[in-house]
Amino acid sequence: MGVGRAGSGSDPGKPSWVSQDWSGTVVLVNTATTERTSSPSAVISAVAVSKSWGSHQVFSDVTADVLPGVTGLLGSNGAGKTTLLGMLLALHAPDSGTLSVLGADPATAGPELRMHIGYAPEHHNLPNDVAAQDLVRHIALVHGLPKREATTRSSDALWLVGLGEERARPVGTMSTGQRQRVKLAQAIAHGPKLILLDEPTDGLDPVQRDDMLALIRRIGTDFGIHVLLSSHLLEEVERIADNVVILSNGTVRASGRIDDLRTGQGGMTAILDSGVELVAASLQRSGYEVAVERNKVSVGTTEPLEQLADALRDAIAENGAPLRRMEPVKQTLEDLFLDEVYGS
Amino acid sequence: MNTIAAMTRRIIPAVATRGRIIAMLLIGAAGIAIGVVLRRADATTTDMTEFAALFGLTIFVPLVALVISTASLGSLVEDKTLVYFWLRPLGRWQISTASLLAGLAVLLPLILVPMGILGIVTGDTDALQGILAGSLVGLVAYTSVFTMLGLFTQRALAWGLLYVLLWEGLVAGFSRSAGWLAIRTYTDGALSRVGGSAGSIVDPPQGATILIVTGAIVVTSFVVTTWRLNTMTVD
Amino acid sequence: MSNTSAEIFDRGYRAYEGPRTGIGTAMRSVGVSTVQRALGLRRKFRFKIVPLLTVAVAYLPAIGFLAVAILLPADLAGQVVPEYAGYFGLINILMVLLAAFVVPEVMGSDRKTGMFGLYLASPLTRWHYLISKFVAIIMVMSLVTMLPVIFQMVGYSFLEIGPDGFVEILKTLGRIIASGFILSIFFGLFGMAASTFTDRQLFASAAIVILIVASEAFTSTLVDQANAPDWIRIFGLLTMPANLIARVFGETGVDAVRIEGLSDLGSLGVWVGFCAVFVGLITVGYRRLEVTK
Amino acid sequence: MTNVPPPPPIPSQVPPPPAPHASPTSSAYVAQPAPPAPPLPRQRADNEVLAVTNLSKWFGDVVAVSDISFGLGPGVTALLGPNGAGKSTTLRMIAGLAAPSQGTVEVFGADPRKDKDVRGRIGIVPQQESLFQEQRAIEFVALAGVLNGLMDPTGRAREVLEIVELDPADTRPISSYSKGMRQRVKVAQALIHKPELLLLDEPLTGLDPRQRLHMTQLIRSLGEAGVCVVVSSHVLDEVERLGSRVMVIAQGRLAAQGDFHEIRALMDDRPHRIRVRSSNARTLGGVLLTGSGIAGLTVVDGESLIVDTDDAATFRGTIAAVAQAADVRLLEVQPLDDDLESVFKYLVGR
Repeated sequence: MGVGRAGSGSDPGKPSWVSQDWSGTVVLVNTATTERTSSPSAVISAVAVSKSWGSHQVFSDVTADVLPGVTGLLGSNGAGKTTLLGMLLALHAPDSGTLSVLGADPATAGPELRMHIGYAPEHHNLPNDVAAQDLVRHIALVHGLPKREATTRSSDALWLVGLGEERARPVGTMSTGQRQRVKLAQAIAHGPKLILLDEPTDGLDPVQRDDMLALIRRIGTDFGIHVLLSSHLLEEVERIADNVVILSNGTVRASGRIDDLRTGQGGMTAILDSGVELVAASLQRSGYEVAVERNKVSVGTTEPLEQLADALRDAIAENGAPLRRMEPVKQTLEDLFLDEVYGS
Repeated sequence: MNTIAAMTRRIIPAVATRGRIIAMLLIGAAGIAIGVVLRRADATTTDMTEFAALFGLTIFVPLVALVISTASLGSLVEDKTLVYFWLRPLGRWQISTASLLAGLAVLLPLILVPMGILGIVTGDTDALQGILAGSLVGLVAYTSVFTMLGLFTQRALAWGLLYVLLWEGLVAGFSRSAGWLAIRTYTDGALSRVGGSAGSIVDPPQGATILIVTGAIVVTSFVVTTWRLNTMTVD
Repeated sequence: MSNTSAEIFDRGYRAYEGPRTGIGTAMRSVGVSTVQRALGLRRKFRFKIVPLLTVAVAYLPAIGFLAVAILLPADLAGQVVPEYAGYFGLINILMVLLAAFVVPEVMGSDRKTGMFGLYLASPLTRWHYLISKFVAIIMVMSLVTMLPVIFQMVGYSFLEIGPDGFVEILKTLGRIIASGFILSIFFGLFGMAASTFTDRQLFASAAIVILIVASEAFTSTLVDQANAPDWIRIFGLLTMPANLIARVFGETGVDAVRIEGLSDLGSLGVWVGFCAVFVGLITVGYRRLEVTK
Repeated sequence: MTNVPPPPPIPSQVPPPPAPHASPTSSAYVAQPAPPAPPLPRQRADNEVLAVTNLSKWFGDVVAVSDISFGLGPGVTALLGPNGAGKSTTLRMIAGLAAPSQGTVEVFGADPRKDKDVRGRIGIVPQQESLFQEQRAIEFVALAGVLNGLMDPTGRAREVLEIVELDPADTRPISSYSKGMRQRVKVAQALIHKPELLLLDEPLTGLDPRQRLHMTQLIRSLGEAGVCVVVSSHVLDEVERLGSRVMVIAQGRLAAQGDFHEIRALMDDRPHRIRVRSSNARTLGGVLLTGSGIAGLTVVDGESLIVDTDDAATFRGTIAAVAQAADVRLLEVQPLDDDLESVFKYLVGR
């Protein structure tokens, strides 16, 4: 986290990193020094937040923390992901409860907060006849960068997202993949502390999606910007996210580091091209209960995996069964999601 | 054929949206208001009929027909829902029929009621019949042409306005020969044939010609619409 | 130590920790991009047609009057002193073009291209956004409402047939500027209000043209043919502002548009009333606009 | 499941000398310069539902689809390809929505654009979300029934709505439905007339994980019931679960078709890359290198090895025995590039 000039005397209610005189410059300092109710390192924390649109209750008494790094925001359709992004941008206030983003309360520090947040919306439409460079520079200016800084940083951002040569081309002439990169560039150009990405890989083909995911991962790690990524594709989130927040009909079912949330049932599975029954039989002889499904052998155990790993290896070696895949049983994010949301 | 009826029932709400109905009724009400004011200022019947012809046949009927009919197939193409009619085991002529019927079903009340009131306000039964006749001819002809237009271009509204304002408004007014190609000649003709000599065109076409030409317009529009449906690329 | 110390520099991402400009700069940036879009700068040619055509036509009368004044011998030229209010009559018509085509393009395009969503996610609130849009529109419109008339006045004062004496010149200049704002603000707000309620710019343009033409047609038929009271003409969207301008110039010439039975203050009141209605419509329209629902 | 004989395998070439540890990103899968075999006439299976021959489509001078030929019978086929490769254009030409610039599309032997009866045997789930907004789901689906000339459209509409788990009695308009529910309404209208050819354009986008699971199961069961289903999609993990044959289109040309494992096996110029995690990576690595068929080996850290092997079958058969002999504990064996995504990337040139 970069450290800027210490803020001059600022309003006690507001965190020290934001001095509030509009006409003057707004100064940003390291956020670590400020006091906060929830876990000190949370980028975003919600305490008993409720929100409803007319009769439809979107959030009821939600308390959760979004930890630093790349966080996946997961939830079934209509679980309130987009509404949450709107509340983080102080576009609508929660009916009750408090929300804190980067240490500040969106309800009171909305505009200053948005100055330090990048947002890439879900839809693909961008002004077709405006050049990518002008668009990104314009958004940087609007977020408070001085003129020259906006010009240099918008060009940097476009190079970093892989749109170096095309940055002077009008956005209308660009493919879906390139337009997604322009959206990402405008979100990071003005040096935000946090970026909110709504379905960033929507409409991309597998190759384009790989590049975009690698880019988002780099933003969350090398660039030192926190990323909150709303997405349906769990395989993607699992690949690049450190933490996850799972929403379902108004409540937070789970939030925290993915690895902490995984329930590690002991055991291993092996997929063999042939000789599955033989291997299963020899394992049973050495006292393991074994489940066989087509060409997959699953062995459960309570004690540490080492003995099981050796036994499995030996059983396969002795029966000469061709081993295609072997791995410890690990709950995928999809299983985690389906358990948490649907308890199936 | 209940397929045609089903499609017609589906096109009507897509065409008669609240916004369009209110806007058209407002314009109609304004015309009637002026008619009433003229009446109170005891304008002569010929003046009143002339106003009804000017307001009704050159502005109100074409404009309402334009806004509604261009949407009957145009909105399906723009919303990309035409596929749910098009990729079905039925002849495409049924789609053209349904769109025409839907247009007429909406436009008959939306045009004839205000124009009828305007006719009553003129206080002369001949003028009333003339106005209704003119409106009916206009309604049928414009609907079939603008339904077809809605299928050919996304900017049907703009092209339609151009046709009504420029071609019918100016060109048809000046040159006699061009007049034969403008629907307004026939709506005015019907007005003067039925409503006595109140029509604004010097020698209006014969009654029979009006019917034949209107019929020809409807048929050709129908055939072109069906041909277009058969050969177009559907999203 | 080798004399050449090689270095590889980190070209990675540099977070910007410096001071940030306030909301004023952000609004100016939105304003600048609005003016560019209005005049079709940096854009395909077809966006340049209406704005440039309008600005060009606005200067024709000034050039015309000046040419006549130059060619005619000095004494005759005196008779050709223009009535400024009359000049604004032509500008009035051009304002219809600007309000109908340039304003919907400037307002509707932000919603259509998703820029409005990006602005809401920036330090700008929707009210800052609307103010910067309004100011930009006024500046574009004053290219047509003020500059040509000032150009003409300057031309005339060179030929010594315009207002003479410093105070007189200042007064005329003041009146021209006031009239310019009367038209810019009225048609600016009217255009914004109309394009708030429909995303399709063609509908907004059509609505503006129809409303203006219809309002003039109906009010004049009512007044002329049905001898309705003259103040009905305040509902004529071209007549009403022209009447206020005539009051500003205090001219009573033949082609000055004056609504009888309406005081100067009354004319101003009506103008302010219309503007207030438009502001109300814009506020209602833009408050409802949800981006992240 | 699919009994359409796969087209004759590409005449096997002499495998080129193993490329020095060719990383997947270096060379596009370019068919090796095979001896010019005479083009075999495509055999037509007896239960062929869809026959596409020399299909091409160009918009102005941009070629979207160039000279594609294939035949499909009952079962699920996944149509894959990068954006702009001609995938949805091909799907739309199969449905008859767009006219081919060249070549023919025959569904049950007839052209869907001209023959109105064959259109009654096709169901399509378009990509765009727009439906008749103010209608209720039951009305929209029943309308499809009427237009297909069904005897009891509303009854049948209720059935298909239940199949896609939507409540037929729901009175809310479709406009208030979520993206997932709208997708299911579209599927219902495509199923109401029991089509024998079902086309789905990106049916999985916008669905959350559970909805995607159901949609995949529905598509799989339709395929098993004998419907010829063509699905175009980008979500390769779900397509892999469909367990269907795939057809990959790249740069407007048919790049490959068939079961993706077999396609992977045909790519004999690409060594198989496998990650092995064990108790002692260096020992295992040393022992493996002495064996045959190892094209390349990278030691990631004390535990992980990445092995490139030309002879995957032998490697699979011996890895356990080799580890046992070297007394090294095997913790994980993960093939890294025989999933559909890798096959897709190799074919598409990345």
